[in-house]
Amino acid sequence: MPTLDPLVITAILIVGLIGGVLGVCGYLTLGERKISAWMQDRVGPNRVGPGGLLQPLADGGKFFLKEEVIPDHVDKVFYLLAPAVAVGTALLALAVVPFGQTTPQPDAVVAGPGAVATFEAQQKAYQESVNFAIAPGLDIGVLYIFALGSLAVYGVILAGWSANNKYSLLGALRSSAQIVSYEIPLGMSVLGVFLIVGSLNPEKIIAWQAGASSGDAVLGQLAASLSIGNNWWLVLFQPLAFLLFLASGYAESSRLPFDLPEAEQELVGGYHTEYSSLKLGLMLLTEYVHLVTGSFMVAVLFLGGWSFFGLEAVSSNVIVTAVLKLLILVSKMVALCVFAQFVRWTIPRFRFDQLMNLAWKVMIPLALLNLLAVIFVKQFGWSLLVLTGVNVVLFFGAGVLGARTSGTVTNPKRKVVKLPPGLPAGVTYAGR
Amino acid sequence: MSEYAVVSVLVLLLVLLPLVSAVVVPAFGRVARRVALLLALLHLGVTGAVVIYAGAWLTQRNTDPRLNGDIGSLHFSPEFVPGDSAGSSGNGTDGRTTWTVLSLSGKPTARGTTGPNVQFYLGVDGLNLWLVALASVMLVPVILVSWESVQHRPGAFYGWLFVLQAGVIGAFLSFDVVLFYVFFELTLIPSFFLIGNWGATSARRDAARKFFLYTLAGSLLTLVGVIGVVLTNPSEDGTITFSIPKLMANVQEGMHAAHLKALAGDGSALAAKHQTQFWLFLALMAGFMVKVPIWPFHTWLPSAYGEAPTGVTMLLSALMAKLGTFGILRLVLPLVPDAAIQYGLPVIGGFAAFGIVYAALCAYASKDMKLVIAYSSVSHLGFLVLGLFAFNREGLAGSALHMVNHGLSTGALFASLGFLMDRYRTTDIAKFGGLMGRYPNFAILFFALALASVGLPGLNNFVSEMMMLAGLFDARSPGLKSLALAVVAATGIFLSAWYVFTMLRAVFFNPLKEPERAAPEAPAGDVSRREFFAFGSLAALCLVLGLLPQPLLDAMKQDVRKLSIVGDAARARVQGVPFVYVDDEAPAARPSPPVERPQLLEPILKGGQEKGAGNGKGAAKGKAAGNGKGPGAKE
Amino acid sequence: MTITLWHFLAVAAALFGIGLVGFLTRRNLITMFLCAEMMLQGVAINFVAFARYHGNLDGQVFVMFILAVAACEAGIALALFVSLWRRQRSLDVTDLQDLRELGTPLAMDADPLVRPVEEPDPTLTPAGARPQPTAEEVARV
Amino acid sequence: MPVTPVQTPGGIEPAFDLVAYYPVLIYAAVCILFGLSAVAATHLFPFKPRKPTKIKQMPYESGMDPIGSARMQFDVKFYLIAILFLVFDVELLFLYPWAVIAFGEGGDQTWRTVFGTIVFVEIMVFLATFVIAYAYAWKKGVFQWR
Amino acid sequence: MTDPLLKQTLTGVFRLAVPEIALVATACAVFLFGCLYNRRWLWFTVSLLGVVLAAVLGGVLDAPAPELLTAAPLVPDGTAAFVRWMSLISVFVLLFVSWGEVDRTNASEYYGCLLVAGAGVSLVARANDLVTLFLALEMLSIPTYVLLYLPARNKLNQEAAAKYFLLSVMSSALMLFGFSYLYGLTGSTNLTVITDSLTKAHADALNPMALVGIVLVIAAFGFRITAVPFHFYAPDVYEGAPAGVVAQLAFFPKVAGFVALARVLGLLGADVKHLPFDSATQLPLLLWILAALTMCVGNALALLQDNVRRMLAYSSVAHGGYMLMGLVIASSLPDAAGRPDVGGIDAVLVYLAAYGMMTIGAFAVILFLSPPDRPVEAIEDLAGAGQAHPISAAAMTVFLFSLIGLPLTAGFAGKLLLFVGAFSAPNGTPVMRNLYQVMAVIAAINSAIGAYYYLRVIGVMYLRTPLRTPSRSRAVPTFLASMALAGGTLFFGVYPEPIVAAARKAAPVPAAAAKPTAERDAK
Repeated sequence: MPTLDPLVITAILIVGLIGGVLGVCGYLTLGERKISAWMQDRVGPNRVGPGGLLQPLADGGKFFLKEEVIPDHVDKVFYLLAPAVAVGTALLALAVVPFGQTTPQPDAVVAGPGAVATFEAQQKAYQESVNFAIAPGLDIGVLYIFALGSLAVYGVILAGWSANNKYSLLGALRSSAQIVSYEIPLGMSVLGVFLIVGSLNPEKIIAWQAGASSGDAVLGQLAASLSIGNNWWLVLFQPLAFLLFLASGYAESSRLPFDLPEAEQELVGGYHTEYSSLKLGLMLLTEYVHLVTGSFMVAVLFLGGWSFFGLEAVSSNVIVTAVLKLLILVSKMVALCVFAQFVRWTIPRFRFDQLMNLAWKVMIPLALLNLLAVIFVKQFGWSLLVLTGVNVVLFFGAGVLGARTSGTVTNPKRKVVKLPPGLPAGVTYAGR
Repeated sequence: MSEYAVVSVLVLLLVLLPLVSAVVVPAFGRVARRVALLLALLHLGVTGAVVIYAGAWLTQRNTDPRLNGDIGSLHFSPEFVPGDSAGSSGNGTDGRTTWTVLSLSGKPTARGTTGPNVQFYLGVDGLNLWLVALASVMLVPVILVSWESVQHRPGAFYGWLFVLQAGVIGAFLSFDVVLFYVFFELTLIPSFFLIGNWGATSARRDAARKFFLYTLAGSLLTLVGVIGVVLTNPSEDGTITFSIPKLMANVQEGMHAAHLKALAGDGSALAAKHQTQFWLFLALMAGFMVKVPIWPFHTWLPSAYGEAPTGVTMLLSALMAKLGTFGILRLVLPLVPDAAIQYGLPVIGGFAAFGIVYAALCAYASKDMKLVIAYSSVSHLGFLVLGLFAFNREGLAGSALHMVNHGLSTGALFASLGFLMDRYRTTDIAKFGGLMGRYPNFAILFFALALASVGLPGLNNFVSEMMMLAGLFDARSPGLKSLALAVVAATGIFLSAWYVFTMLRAVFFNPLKEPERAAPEAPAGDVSRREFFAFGSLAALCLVLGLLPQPLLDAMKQDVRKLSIVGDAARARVQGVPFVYVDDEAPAARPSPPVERPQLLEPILKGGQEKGAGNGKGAAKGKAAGNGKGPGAKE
Repeated sequence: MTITLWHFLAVAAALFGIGLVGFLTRRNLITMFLCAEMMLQGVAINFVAFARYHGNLDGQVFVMFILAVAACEAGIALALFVSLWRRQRSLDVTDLQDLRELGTPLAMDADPLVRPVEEPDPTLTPAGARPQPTAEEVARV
Repeated sequence: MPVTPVQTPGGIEPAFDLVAYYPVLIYAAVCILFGLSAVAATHLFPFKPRKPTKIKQMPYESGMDPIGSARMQFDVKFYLIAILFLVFDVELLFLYPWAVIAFGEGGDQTWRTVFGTIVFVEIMVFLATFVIAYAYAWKKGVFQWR
Repeated sequence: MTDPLLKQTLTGVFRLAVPEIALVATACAVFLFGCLYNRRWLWFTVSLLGVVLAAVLGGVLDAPAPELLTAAPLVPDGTAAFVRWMSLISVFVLLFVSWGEVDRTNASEYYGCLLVAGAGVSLVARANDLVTLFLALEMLSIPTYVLLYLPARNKLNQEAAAKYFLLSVMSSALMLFGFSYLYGLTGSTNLTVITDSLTKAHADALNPMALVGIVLVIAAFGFRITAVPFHFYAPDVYEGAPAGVVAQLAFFPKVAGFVALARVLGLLGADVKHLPFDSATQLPLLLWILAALTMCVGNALALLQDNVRRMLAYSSVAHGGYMLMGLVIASSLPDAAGRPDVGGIDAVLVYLAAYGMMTIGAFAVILFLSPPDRPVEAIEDLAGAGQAHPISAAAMTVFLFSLIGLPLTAGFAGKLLLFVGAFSAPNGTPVMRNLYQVMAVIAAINSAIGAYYYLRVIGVMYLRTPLRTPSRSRAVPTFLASMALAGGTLFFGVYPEPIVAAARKAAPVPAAAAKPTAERDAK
């Protein structure tokens, strides 16, 4: 492989990534509309291009060419800055996300005879490998993503505040409260993964799932008897964490059923009520970028990254392998995005108190219990399969407990009071 | 338990009894004054016992070969030290107490050595014995004088009086520098409340505060000085000590060593020590000068004396002022002797001499009898300070005696003013006249006391003033300076006669003139029995001490002698000449003891032929107590 | 350009200095608090740089604790400022002058802050009527 | 990229250098530029209609007259969330380094054998305090939404 | 890395902090269950039991000293033990004192915060590591912020809380910046290592970084001990904050500040080590100036006050100055010739104990005499207290006399030790020696100045008639606490030996080169 200047490689990766992500996002909008239409037994966009395939381009153009209204009452600097901040931070989070083949940086070499030679060999091998991430080898990879995910609040808050509109403000407040609340289950649920793998580096996490799981006798036996190779995606051991992470991810990117900040029906768009033209486009784009990032992270952390039951290793050709890995990972990502559309049309939007209760009263305790389980398993050297059982028990236990204490949606245990007449018939409110 | 041990317990009681009384008395409400009187008499009885036994013991000590010629033996030797287990065997030589209040060293100190411990170290020696007696004696007339005049919360009043007495007696008895300071400061609190709460006019609060702050400011500097003395005079092994006798010995030894070096040609150590002593002298004197008070620091006095109720004024003048002079005697002279020689007469003496004349003139100009007596007190105290800083045998003995005498006469004068206060609520000279005919008995008593204060021969002040004058004229401190001071002091006596007689004339001899009665129920007649006891007994004491001072002088002889030798040595050091022991106690009369320490110049011989003086003195004391309730005979 | 320890120290000192100056000069409580936090960040940079320089983790550990404590302080600050705002509708430190030395006059600004003028709320055109464009708008269209 | 190795008690590891972060910096510059330039471009693009009217520039509140300023008072709960987030997020901050170090395969294994139990107990205590704080907040009614 | 010493050190550390852990655990329990039951007496009792438990644990558990001092984050030296007892006792007393102003809605938080703050003080004295020190200080500060506005009833309370909070945060930042330079110079956060290596490595060439660092640290601790250029918040905060909290605020930060300063400067322990200062002049001189300024300014400004609490605030500033004398003495000890009898630190400890008794007591009396509707603010509000509340007034008098430093009160014992220390602080250069003596004289004059304003309060209490009808306060525990403190003040005034012996045991005078003194040479 020709050795390229690292800067050139970086430049290529950046251009490729931004272009790719923007493209994917564009077509995600189309996909969303198509899926929505399919679910509602409609046709969906079908005028621009064959089957509406050029619709995203048309949308982009329109965003650009529409009248730009900057209302009088806004805080101009922040109003203009907000979309830039939002989209900038959203994109920035992608810096460490692997979107294809990666090779983890080797561990420190244990001191001993020949250590220096081993070290040099490892370093050489590592430097020759190509990583499909803008900044590979960052030890704090996942932490970086979380950090930038938190920064996303700034875009929302700035937009909501500077718009000087009550809907915007409410949207921004809700949004920040929501993002901030779900940040905690997000971070806690994924702690189990780090404990199992022992690294925050996404490349190492993928590598662990693609072939490691060493040191676990039960798993080794199981893998041998099933002859599936050491291909243990973390979702197998952390199904509950996977669910929590996924849900938190949706909340972070304000996807339905967590889209209270926008809630078109109540807040007419929430924090971007007052935006128009491309600034609105950027705001919308931001959410899709978040979705993409989130999906990538789920794929990397729980679904084995670029590994797919050995499929990535069918060819010994370097380039073919790389392309395969890229395709596998991207298709996992796309699949997750599509899954998000299904979720959108399956689960109705939460009320705000339900939303917050879900985060603080359900997800955090569950994540904590899961974390405890992982700690005990690792501390006492039990098999990771124990975790699967624990997760399942926790999940159903929580469900049963929740049903017993507060009832189900159709059969709530809380007292439901009828408000005095004057309201539309049949409208009921949950009493406090 | 030997008699000695019993007396040492009594010495402890001397301090504790007033403290207990202070707690007990307020609880009695309206009958508090009777209880207070009883307790004061009880204390007087204890004091009488101590004084009789200790006086005899101390007089006995004069025959005891105590000074061995070692300059390090020039230190006070307290007797009857409470807590001194060695003393229970009866000899009580070292007088080392075992009651440590505050230890500054982690190392345990062997018995008999003085580690850096602050100790509860009380004791009796010739210098404080008579002052303690004075303090005990004075309280009875104070209570009697306040009998009618203090109607507002008398229990608390008497309680504070007892605290004040405890403080004063404690300071007199202390042989630990910090303990001395503690008692010294303790007197401030009762004085503050006594003046501030029971004072005459609405200016009492300011007077109380002024008094408190002045004396506190001074005495804090004294504390600094005390600590400086302690720390600059460690013993041979480097440990510091707070015990006055030990400290005194350390000072003498250290100074003597430096002196020998200076005589050998290396004067740097001595110069350094002199410089240190100068600062320490200033610091120490700061508190005492305020307390005495000496001229520029006397400004708190008129308001405090003027505002305080009569009884408290008595205590302030008779006892509190003595704390200052006693402090000079106990701390300044022995601990910074060279500075006392160098700066005592020229500087402090100068102030004092100026103060004598100044206060006399103030007294002359005062319109109020209370202030006349107050200023006369300042004037006499200046004399006392001069006598102290003469720093020779006559001066010291005279001063030590004068403390008692001045206390008696001034206290009695203030007490007799209480007579007028009870009746008229004023002591303004201009409002009185011709009282001779109105109150003849009172007039006689007052005359006697006034004359005693002036120093009429045959009355107590004469003796001590003459001795002090003799000290000032002494050949060992030659020069125009002390002569001039002596002349000024003599002038002071003359002036005192002048203003006292002026006052007497105005009050007693002109046509009868008296102000409004204070209250309809105020006593109208001549001296009542209570009042007669109050200042009649004091007048009697004045007379007795004027006629028979020798027992007092005998008891303090040994200590005065030590102190005067300290002074001689210091004088020699300042003048840069070798120190030669001048023993004027008939050296030829007794054989020389063997010379134990060849580096010292002369062995010292003891005098003290007077024996058996204790009996007469005891009798005098018993009479002085005025109640005849003598303690169990100790002899 | 190699980045040495001194570059980090300079940045840290600058942050610290800016924070200090800001703390001393600003009047808004929140700004002041944020300036104090900025000082803490300067300290954190110092620690991290030194940790790298010495090759041990002590400094990094210290930074974690600094962050934790800073978070606690921020929590308390937020609570305090909210309650302050509720009581006196202002976060201006110059309003906090009730406690001062006896007889000291209130510290006043030479040119006091101009409070923004409340503009009257705009109103929509009544339903049914056509909005009347202003002359300016007519000219523009 | 030549990387000088560092000898640590655990073995040899590559020296830290900022080079690994250069791509992030470049990328950050690109992202920020992207955002800013997009806003600037749409703002400055000349060929688009610009017809501001007074009503168009009012706050949009679903066709109603806006009442009062948007700088209004809002529920203190939002502050509480902010405070809680601070505390809990910092809690996570402490857990992350531990999670990486505690059971990872790299690094100094002897240290782990010696201090593993202590660390386990410590993290349990840490989580216990976390739970206490969580329970406190819950009992204080912080998680009650209206 | 399997050094057994290291293992012993790191595992043994927990035992060193068992009482503090007990305190914090109690606090956690109180916090947690406090939201379930709002019972003042219940949480009061539980907190008392917690303190007692901590005391028992501290007395019973014999924690081995760490083998490897250069790695130990905590050290169990004498000073630490002394301060631990001091903080436990003062928490115990403060629980009683604060009864008067805690209401049932926030009782558990109040008591919990108090316990945590006490644990913080205790840990400050124990800290042997910059991290631990910082955390312990924050453990003290953060509950204090909460306490300051927890019972906040009015605008002044809030203002006081805001002022204290902001300045405290800033001082923390200053301190941390200093710490970061100390760490940078030595590569360790361990105080033993820092003091050691700075002394040895940089003895000849003074690194300006160390200078900057230590000056910042001294400035930051100056905030806590209200040393003079950093004292300005004290009067405002003391005036505005609730009295019970002020009692804590006047004492805990001072203890923490002094002990921490001594620890960072390496003045604790039997062999004194130093930061790279010329200990003959520089460091003592710096502290000297600080001490003198603090005393003089504190006293001078206290004279002008009409508000009791402001007056006490300035008095606490002045007392900080007196205590700084102790540090001056201690910092000059490495050059000591011979072995002085007072080491400075022991004097500071004694003074701190005495100061704690008298200042907490004074605020307890003020709190007891302040019903919620008519708090005692101006000095005149105390007029006639001698008749209206004879016992409380007597206690207040004891405290004020002790603050003056009159004999037979604990304040005197403290001052005496400081004076003795100032005179015995030996130094090679005569200039410094004279300066020490000048310092003692300044302190003496300042005490006299201080007497003026304390006496004013006593005068108002006893020599004036009451301006208002006596109020009936029902805060019996507060009253009991003030009685106990007055008793303690008197007892330790009459017989200070126990506390002095304890302090000396806690901070033994460092052994210096036993040079014979000049006086001995002369002989």
